[in-house]
Amino acid sequence: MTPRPTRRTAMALVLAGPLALRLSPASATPDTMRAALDAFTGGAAVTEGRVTLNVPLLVENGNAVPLKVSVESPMTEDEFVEEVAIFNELNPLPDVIRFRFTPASGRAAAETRIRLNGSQNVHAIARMSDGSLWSAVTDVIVTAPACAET
Amino acid sequence: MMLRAALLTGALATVATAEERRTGYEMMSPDLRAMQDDEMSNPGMLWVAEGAALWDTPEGEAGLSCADCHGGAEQSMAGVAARYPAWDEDSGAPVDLAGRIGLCRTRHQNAGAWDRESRPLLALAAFVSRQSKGVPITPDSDPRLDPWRDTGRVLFETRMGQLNLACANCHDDHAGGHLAAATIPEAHPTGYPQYRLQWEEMGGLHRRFGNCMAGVRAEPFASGSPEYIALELFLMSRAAGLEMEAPAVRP
Amino acid sequence: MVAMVNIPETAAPGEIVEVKILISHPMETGFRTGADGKLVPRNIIHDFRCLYGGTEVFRAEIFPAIAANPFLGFFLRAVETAEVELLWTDETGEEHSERRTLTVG
Amino acid sequence: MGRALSCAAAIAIAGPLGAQGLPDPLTDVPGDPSRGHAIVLDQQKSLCVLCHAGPFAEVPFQGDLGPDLTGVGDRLSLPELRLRVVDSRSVNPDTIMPPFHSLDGLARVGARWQGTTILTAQEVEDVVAYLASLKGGSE
Repeated sequence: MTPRPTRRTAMALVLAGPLALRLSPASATPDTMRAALDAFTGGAAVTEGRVTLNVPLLVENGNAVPLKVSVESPMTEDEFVEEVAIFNELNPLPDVIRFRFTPASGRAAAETRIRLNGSQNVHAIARMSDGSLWSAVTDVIVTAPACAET
Repeated sequence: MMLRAALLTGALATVATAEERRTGYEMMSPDLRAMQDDEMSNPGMLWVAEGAALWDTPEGEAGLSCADCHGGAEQSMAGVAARYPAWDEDSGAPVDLAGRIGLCRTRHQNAGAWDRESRPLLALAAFVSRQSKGVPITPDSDPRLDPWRDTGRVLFETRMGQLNLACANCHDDHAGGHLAAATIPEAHPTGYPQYRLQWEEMGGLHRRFGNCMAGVRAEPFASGSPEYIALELFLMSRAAGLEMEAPAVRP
Repeated sequence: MVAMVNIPETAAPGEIVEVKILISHPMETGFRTGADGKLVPRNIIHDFRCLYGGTEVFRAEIFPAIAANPFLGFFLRAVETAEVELLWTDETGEEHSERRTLTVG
Repeated sequence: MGRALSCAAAIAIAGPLGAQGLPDPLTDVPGDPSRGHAIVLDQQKSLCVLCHAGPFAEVPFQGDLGPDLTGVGDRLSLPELRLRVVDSRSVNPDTIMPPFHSLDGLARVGARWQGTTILTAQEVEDVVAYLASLKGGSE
């Protein structure tokens, strides 16, 4: 019997190859997602920051990937986050979900689980009550994509 | 025979091997473990909730609910899933938990049979299994089960399909290795019915057997077949001492 | 349709409480082929709302990229004892809801 | 089909002489390394990369159940490669490598796969030609 790797070495083995082999750079943005993103922003400038997007670095199955997003904001009547839109690059549709907040939300934060059809970047764009747009992007390595049947 | 000898050598040996073995849970990412651990996050708990409601629902011509005979499942079903499959006197064969629930329906509730992978049966099985969470697997010591376990072991070690692979080739000899990105687990049935992300729903152990058999391009046996019951008996013996964790979440 | 809801029963005035919900739903994408080789019709929960004391405090517009048996977590600021109502609609058009009372004081 | 069975018979005889491999090509058409490359990477057909790592930049997740195929063309001759792809059991009876061009001793093969080998004779030749081309370190 071959020696069994510990959990840590097993994870290291999984991690070793793919990080080096990922082909798309973090800035890669396929056209359909860019179009959806532009539709949301109306072409206005988006600044990176204020948005925290948490998606695991590596997931075993793309059918249910935990996603948490939060935005820095006092969440008062005068100053709050109106909406956070999540986009992806490789699914059939670029839209994932849109969270609509109000001052009564108290905190501009939400979580859900998403489907990802392969390793890719996930984008979050927040629109504030003053109209300004803020964003975050994170990349995910999916070892078994959503929709793949074994 | 070796297996039976191993089972008879006593509790100490069982505990020692239980410590060496690793469940699929231990091989998962922290995120997936968290999904399973948090009851509000574990999608399998939706089936458990449905099962809890079904437990109290009168069924069939007898108009009896599970609770009418068994009372509260928290007491009456505690540890039961950790002992199954068990011997059924009337049929003179072992039955697994899904089979037992089915027999309760036909024998006592005078209700129609449910398909083994039907939603209500999975829900009830998930609810009953949940009552054994944290209970170490303790195979039934009825000697009439031994030949079935031996058959299960033979099946586990028999190469099948166009790829000519036995369960043991992967889950004994190469557990912890990688089939592409997937870490090969040791195949301990600690959390069935389980929520498999690949399925996007709950499913039983026999459905999982079918996935593996199709994977090696073999002709699967039928869910509930004597072959799968035998294999289940063997796997539960092999997993003796490991804690039940239903409903498990797996990739 | 089964749903599991987690909202604190009580909260202090001004406290921000977390709402979690897990809904039993296949979230059929409309992009998947069934055993017959035909596309399975799309059936997703596309709209989710949370009302607090009758006023909408949170809403989500949902696409097929949300996982089956969807899970949502978000927050609301407790101001008064009132009903928290969670409402969602899928492609069948039928609206489902869960109600809990949040006692503030 | 007849070809696959006769190969299996040949291997049974060759057993202890496995190191010599199968010197004769299975077909008259020489193996095409580029087609072989595509077959090796096909995770539905050959399944090679599920178990083997190798110099395959296109495949992000490669298995580790079999030997790394990097430089396999330096380590094994063409006849040795052909023998291992056709039926690796002739080299190691306990191998987990599926017999890619033999029906010998298979049990309970799924209805969809019955009577067919994983690879055709020509596909074996293509794969073998590709593997023989894997020389030196990873490229």
